Amino acid sequence: MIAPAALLVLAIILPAAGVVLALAAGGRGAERVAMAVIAGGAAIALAIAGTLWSTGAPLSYIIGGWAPPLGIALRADGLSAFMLLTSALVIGAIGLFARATYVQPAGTPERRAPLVFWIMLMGVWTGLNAVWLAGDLFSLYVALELLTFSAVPLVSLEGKPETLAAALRYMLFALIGSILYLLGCALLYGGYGTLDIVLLSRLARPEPVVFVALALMTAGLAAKTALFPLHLWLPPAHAGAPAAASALLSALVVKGSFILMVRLWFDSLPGIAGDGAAQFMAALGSAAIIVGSVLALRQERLKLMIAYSTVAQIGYLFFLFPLAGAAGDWERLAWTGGIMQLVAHAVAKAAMFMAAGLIGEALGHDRIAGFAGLGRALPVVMFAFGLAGMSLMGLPPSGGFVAKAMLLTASIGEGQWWWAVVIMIGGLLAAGYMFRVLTPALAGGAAPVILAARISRPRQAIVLGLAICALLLGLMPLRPSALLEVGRTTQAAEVR
Amino acid sequence: MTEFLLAASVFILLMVAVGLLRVLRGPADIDRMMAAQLLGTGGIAALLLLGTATALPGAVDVALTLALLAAFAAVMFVHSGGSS
Amino acid sequence: MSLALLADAALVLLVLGLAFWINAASRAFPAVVGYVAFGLLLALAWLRLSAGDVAMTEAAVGSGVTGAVLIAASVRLRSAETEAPPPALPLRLLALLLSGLVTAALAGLVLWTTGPAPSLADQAVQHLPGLGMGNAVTGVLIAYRALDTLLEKVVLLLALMGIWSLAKDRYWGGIPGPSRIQPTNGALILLARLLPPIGIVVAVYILWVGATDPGGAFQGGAILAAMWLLVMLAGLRDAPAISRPWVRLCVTVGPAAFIAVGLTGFALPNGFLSYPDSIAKPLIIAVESVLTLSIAVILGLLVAGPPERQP
Amino acid sequence: MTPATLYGLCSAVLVGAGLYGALVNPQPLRKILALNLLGSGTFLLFGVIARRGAAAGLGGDPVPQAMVITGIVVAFSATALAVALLLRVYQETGRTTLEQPAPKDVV
Repeated sequence: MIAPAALLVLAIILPAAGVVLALAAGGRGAERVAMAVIAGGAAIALAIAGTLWSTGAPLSYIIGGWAPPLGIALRADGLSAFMLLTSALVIGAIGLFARATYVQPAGTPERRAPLVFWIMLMGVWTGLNAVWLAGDLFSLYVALELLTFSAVPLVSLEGKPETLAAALRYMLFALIGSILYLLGCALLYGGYGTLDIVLLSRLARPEPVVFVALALMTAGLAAKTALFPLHLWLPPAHAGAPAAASALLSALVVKGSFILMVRLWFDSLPGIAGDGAAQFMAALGSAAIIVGSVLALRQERLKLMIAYSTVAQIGYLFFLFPLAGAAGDWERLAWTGGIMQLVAHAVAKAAMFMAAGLIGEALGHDRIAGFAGLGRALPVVMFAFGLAGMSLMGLPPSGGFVAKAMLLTASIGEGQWWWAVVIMIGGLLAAGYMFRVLTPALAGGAAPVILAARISRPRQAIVLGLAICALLLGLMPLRPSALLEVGRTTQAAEVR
Repeated sequence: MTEFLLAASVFILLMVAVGLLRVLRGPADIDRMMAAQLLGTGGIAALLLLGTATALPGAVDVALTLALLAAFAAVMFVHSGGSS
Repeated sequence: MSLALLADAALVLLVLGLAFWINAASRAFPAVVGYVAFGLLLALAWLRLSAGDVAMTEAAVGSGVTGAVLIAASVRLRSAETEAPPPALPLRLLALLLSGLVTAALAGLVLWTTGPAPSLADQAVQHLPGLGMGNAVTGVLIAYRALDTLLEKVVLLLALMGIWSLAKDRYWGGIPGPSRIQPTNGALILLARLLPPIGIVVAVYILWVGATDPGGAFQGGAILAAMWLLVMLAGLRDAPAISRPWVRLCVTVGPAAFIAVGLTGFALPNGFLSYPDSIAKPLIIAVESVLTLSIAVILGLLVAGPPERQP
Repeated sequence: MTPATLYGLCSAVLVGAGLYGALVNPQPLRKILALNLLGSGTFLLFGVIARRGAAAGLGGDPVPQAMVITGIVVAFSATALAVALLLRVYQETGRTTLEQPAPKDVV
């Protein structure tokens, strides 16, 4: 019997060992290892979330018995549990979806794309789980780099010139981001002699060294999260990657750096940034929503449209900063709403990118102008696409609706009605770009659509299943989630 | 004795600075590379002097590493055919 | 001003002068040469900051192996180097303002915070005897913060995979480098025969003293990698095809051993990545030795680049 | 002025120079170089902090020093990957610069 806290180690080490094993095995072995890791990883995520749910207390594990500040602790709170479950669900779906693309036929020489894809999938997972669980800002830096190093090759997996350039631009952005983050780590260590999140939260005072560190780290993480106006790298990178990789990047990878920002603002340095800074972050988020949505409306290619929609949907997450900062009922609602937006977007966007991938495979192109009558030719895929779109628009019943409704209610409850206006405008714009795709596809064209390739039923089923998950998230009650509060209230009480 | 070693290291660093001008001015790439090598040698000398003067731990080992790796960079350059 | 401080000031001026040159040089190659020199002087600075382990890493990796990658790249790109227009003046001014602001903020913090900083040195030293170690930095890397070191090894593997992933499909499993190097340069061949035996001895020594003095797996591995690359560059040995089983074994054995030892810790009271007191030192040295091998092969292959021809 | 302060100022200027170069230089290879300067400045700041934390008979706090070693390794991997990407872009397009994204993609 493994102690529950040891599961935190396994959540990180299992995919890491998967990377090592897959490379050692090579060829067909890589996919087998990845499938085993997906099964094991899902079980670990469920076990951790289940433990938190039943005990209502956070978990922590001290590596090697070296307690912080000298050593490193792993910690799982409600947020970690949510993120572990989301990443297990999305990565599982992506893994099953990608089996058709990244096959290694028996008895043939090892192929490049499958080996790289499966290894990078596990690399992303290692990085993500490390971000969700690490309790130390420097370990989180290493986790961020794990994400970068596995995400960049996924962008350029197909080796086309434009995706190579997109990958390089992404890499350069990500590098500036991580160095700025590291610079902040140096300052914090210099100020307090520890980078442990809990210890820092007790020691940190509002003084110059903390302000500079927070500003540098936030700027660096914003570049990695593609927050407006640092979003320019995202659309070409996410649209150029193969469908399964786009799903992974848009659904999860950008969320890694965002959660790190949350850990920084809410857990490591609570109450340090003033209300002005929080309003500024949300203002950038608002700009991202408006600009991203308008640009999504103007795209002619489906994958670019979805990528710009990611820029917009990321914007909503930044409402967390002004709305969930303090302790109070509205703030707790905003906290659940913001994290739900993250989860709902991850699930819906993964489904949407995979649907777009199937559409592209079936048609041989992804130009929105050529979608007339697609609803009849690919009913399941278009249905899944529509369901995922509902979540992005925030229509009930969907995860996106629940999230946006909570954020909206909280912003009005806290007297910050201006964010409510932005949320509503964003919903309308999302409806605009979704219907631009759905209307011609459902209306039916003059001539029947000729499909270039057949799409297997299991792959359609995976996309539909994920889209239904995005819908089912909408069954969540419109109140603060108890699981999400695990470890949060106690910590806030400790600090205040 | 310490004072003398320190003075010597300052002197060598100044000489390195003069050599640096060659790195900056070229004109040919090979001039730059050779100047960088000279700089490597000077740097190792300064390191050993400083290390002895101020009893820095590991100075000799660092010098050893530098000597091996500086030679390697030069080889990389020669191999790259960059002698034009 | 004392003489030692004068030496420091001279060093700092040289470092900064080179940094500006690296930014300002009109072509890439001189900038890269400047960077190699910069790394070397930085190693000196690290030694002056009493960080021998870092100085060695900077010399081996920051200047040496990184320099090799950059020199090779700048030479390959030289023929196509064009004068790209810099961004518009307002953007340049904005960048200047931004970087000036960051510099001013950092400089202000450096000047205002005086006196001793909070430190973990006491705690780090206190537990060293239990590990059988004398070098606190090695203790941090391999014990106190071993998780970071372990994940960093995964980063290295992912970087290697990332570089390999840039191969064209038809060359997958093939040999890095555009063509086999012919052993024609006499001086180079001589050097490649003479230096590696010395280098290997030094690398093993650096690994061994890492337990008590500056040194360790990474520095030793970097030296080994440089020696291997030297043999390849002289044309004495070709780079290996990346599909070779021994290549896959060498790059994965270190991280795998580290993970395996970490997992056996679950059987001990302190759990994952803890070492039993009685055999801590031999166990750590064993892990470090295998890691050194993996690091050497990974670094060498990172410099060699993606496969560009069939095996 | 102590040596640590001197090197601290040096690191501040290095960070500024690296940041400026990374933002302004249009050539990716030069951006990579500038990022290495930025990284070196950051590492040096860790070194200065370590030096100020000298205690227990050590010349510096070993924890930030170890972090720098990890950082240097990661920075090297990043340089190698970015350079390999750049060389491949050059192979495919014959260009050593990143063209701006197509006009329709930007505001």
